[in-house]
Amino acid sequence: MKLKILSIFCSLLLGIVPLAIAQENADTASVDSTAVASPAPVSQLTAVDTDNDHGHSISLKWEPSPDDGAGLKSVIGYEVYRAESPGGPFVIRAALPSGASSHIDVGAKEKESGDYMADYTDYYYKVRAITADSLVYSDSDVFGPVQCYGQWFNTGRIPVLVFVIGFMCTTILLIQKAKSGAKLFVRRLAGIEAVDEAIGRATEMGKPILYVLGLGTAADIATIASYTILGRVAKKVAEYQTRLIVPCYDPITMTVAQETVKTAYADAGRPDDYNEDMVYFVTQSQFAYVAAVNGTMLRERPATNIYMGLFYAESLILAETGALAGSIQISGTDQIAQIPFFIVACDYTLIGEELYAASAYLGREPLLLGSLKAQDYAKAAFIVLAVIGFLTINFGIDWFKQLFYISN
Amino acid sequence: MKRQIPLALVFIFGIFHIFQYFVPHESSEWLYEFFLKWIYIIGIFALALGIWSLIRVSWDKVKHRRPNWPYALITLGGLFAMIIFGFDYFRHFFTAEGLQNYMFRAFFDYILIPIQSTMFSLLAFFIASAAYRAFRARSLLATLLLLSALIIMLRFNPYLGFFGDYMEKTASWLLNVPNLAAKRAIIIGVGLGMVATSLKVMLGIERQYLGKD
Amino acid sequence: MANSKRISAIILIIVIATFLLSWIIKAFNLEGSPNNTGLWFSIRDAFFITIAAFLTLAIFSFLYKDNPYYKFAEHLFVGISAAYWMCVGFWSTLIGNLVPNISSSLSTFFRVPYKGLHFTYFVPLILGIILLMRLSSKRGWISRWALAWIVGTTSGLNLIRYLRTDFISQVSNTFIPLLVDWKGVGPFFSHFSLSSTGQFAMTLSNWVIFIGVFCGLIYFFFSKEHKGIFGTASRVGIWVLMITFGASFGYTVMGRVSLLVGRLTYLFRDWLGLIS
Amino acid sequence: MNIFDRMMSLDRRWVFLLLAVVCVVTYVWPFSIPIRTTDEVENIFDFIDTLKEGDYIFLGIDYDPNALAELHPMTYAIAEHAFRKKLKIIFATLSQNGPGMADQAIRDITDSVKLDRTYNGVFYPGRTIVNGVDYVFLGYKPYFALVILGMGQNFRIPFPTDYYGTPLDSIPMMKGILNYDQIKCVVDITAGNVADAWISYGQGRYNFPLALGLTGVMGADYYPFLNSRQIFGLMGGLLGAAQYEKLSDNPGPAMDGMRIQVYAHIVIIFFIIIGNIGFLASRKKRMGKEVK
Repeated sequence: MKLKILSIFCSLLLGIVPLAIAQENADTASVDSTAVASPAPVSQLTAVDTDNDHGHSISLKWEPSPDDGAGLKSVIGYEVYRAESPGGPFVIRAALPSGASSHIDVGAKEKESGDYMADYTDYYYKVRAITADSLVYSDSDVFGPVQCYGQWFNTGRIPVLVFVIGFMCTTILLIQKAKSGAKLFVRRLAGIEAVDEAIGRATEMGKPILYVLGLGTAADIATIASYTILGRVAKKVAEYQTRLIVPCYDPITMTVAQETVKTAYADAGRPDDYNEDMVYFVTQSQFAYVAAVNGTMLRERPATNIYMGLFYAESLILAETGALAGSIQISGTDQIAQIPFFIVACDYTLIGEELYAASAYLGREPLLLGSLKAQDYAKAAFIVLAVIGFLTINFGIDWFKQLFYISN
Repeated sequence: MKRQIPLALVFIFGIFHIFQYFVPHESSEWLYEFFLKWIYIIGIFALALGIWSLIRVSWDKVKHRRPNWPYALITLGGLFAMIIFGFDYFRHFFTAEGLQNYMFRAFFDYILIPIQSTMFSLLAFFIASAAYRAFRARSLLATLLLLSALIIMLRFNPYLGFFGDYMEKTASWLLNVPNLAAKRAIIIGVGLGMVATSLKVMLGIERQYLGKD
Repeated sequence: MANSKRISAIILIIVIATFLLSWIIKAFNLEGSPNNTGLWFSIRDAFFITIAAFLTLAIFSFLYKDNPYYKFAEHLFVGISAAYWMCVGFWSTLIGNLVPNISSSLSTFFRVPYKGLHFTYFVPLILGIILLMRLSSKRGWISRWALAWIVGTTSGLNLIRYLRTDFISQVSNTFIPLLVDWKGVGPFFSHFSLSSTGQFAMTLSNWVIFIGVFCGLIYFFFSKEHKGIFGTASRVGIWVLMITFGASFGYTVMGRVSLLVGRLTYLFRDWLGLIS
Repeated sequence: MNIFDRMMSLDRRWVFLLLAVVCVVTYVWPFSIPIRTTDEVENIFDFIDTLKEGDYIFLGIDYDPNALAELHPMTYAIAEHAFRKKLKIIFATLSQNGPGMADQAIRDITDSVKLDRTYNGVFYPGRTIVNGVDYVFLGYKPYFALVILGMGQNFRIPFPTDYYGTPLDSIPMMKGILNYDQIKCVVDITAGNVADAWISYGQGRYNFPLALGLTGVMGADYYPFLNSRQIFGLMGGLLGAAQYEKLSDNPGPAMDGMRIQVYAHIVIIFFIIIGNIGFLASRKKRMGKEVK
């Protein structure tokens, strides 16, 4: 405490002296604008370990110099210095514009790095108020020692945890409910209903069905949702004994798709009709893949093209070529930028979330329907929260919005 | 055994990554980074599977003299030429090594890049034909689609006189306001769909991708 | 039939002749250019520039119809791009990332700095080999372990990521004032104007955003029949979606035309040299 | 098949053909199209046009090669206009990958000013632009907020020397030029958040006239600053650049780009209209038949 008072006193003293000198020299300063009097230093510098991180970082706070934006108006910025002992040597860590009153000093966590900042080690800090003249500045008192270390729980992410647990519990509860026989309604999805019809049409015409999984890898959820639809399509195709073509962009996606189609053929009771070459790899280059699929569409003339998964700019090239080939086209993607092109060029399009609902709609299993219901509850929760949110905002209450604040 | 172990693995790794998110400590970060690095390494082995599939399908076409089989030879030729150039590490057929090989670079610059950007530029034509074909005032929804596209496309047209000014203002309002609303609604829906699907995968409800038996 | 074959043969000869001529002219042109480094180089560079032009036109010919030139370009593209990614993956990931951590002799062989033996790197190696077991019909099922690992990891990561960015963050983003204070000029009614960037328009816009998000979300309700008020809201939702889709379609046209201009520049400037 | 049916089901290759022809023609044939100019761009042009010979302006080339296609035309148009008016320009870049590109752009501009030209009916004889006399290029320094603040005190603080290593004190045109006080205006052309720093740290603190050149996507976000008079002008994307080229009667890449864009858009709109006329007419006919 004594130390603190002393330091405030010192800083005040340090602040007043240059101020007085500056007042005297005010006239000369205006003549030669490069000569600036020493500004008052920053005060109340504190440093603590940065919360909710992996360590190797310290947060600093201070009161800006009285000459920053007021007084002499000579401070153009601050420099943060760090040392491993109170006497130095001090190393510059950051340069900040005027008005700054805090800084997070982040070091590297790799020992080999030149910027390495060790956990559980004493550090000392000072902040320098700088002026336009690099020789005129003033330092704050040294603060320290302070140590950094990693945390085991990120309290800033509690809102996420609440939502994760909430969503999981709702889903599991609803699945239980669905299992126990409660009837769950699902609204019609025109795009999915068209699939069965399209397969029938392909059979009548004796033409194949082209299923495009898009550019997703096995790591993309849209692709995983697409597998379910592929499984369903493949099963129907096997029953009708139509031909299925699945060109793949990603090799892992290809292996998974092979597994899916093989299973579907086995389910349909025709495991021998399955052929490894139905699902094949093309190339991992976006437009080469498109060129090849375009070629396939014009040469094989599939009766139906189904695009489900992740698509980028190629969506329109594929869909327009497919329309040219005269195929019925059904598409679904969660890529917002591509939905308009599918809507325009395809006969049926699953918009965004409808792609995810499709698997539940197809399966009609209680397990899947239960989770679909949970999604709806979450949307309802969103609407309720948004209404409360804007009521509070319009009445000037801020704490409700703060509840949703997630730090990094 | 064939099915239970993979499902258990999916669950364990899924839960691990959820917990990892809440633990900022270094040890958890270390594991997380390793998992991400591993995926790339496994991806390379998968790519070998992919290339194998490509070779097999192309070779099949040639062997059985399927329609367009000579073109499959071009694919195989390009593939092997590029692999030879790309792996030219010890022999120095040309001026540099590995990915720096002159022919490898030249194939990239003068074959891959031009075809790629031309394929991409086909979009200019397809966007026109799609607009012609689909923008018809068939129904209320189609008309809305048509009108808003027209307003946006006319936003900088210089031949509209004072009318153009209104077009521009309406266009920027459309892009900033209803656009934001619709995108947010889609994003929330997609986000929930992804979360729910991830959960189903972890719980083993959605397991089409693992196959059967 | 024989006739059409003859026509395609004639076209082929014309195409070959044209591009041969272009190669020769280009080579002479490059010969005269200031940064020319010798006859062999100008012949070689002219060859590649001509090939690129040929492939560009071959892809464009697809717009007329599927034809042998497009098929040629397409198949070449597939083969070369597949090999390209494989070579890049081999050198950067396998040699650049895996080898330096598992074997010193292999590191010397491939001339990469050895980083010491890290047993953790054997895990992806083993999983990768497990994945290759697919090629065996008997042991194929083992490859699912590797798949399970990938799918499990990504589903865990995605669950958190999308819940946070696509849901929780969007909740608080939707908390917008429905009576806008405009840039410090005071509360709503003190500065009422109809200007497009003014307070009134801003307030109206906020209402549109709010109602748009609402109705859009209601459209995505699956477990409730869209009837009555609910149906009306869902219909408004799909209107807003359609307006947006039209707008993004129209907005994208400009960028796509720019791509075409890029290719025209290649053909007219870099290849034909018609425009400087 | 009557004309309306035909309008409705044209072979798409006609669409492709017309679009290709229009794009090639507008690309090769440099005719000029009318461009509607807006107040935001006119303000910038008028401001620079009314400056006196020997006045100083500051031009920030704060973008990197990624945004070159959209933003380079603005830099070219403004710099050439200023050089023709015999203004002196201080160039600087606050983008890490900017210096090489900016240096090249300055060379291109000084080359084109060597030619005789007539703009808006006024003849401008070609003249040689001399580095250090007509312009100075300060180069790049990191921490853009600090650089902007530092220049408010003295250009020599962040930039003791110019890009080529010459001390500012020994550059003729920098004699007596200390900070923004001696500069008539700052024009910042950027694709990033440097614009915010110019507004808050530069204009906010030192109160000089500031104009912005931004990418098309960013444009809309900065209109509020026009309303609050923090910036006196704003150019957005290719369209903004084309307006400036038109005002300075100096057609360049932006006008070329806009010419192609405008006509390509017109072709697409034309086909949409054709399709709809055909569709509506044939629907009317069909409905008429049903009634009978």
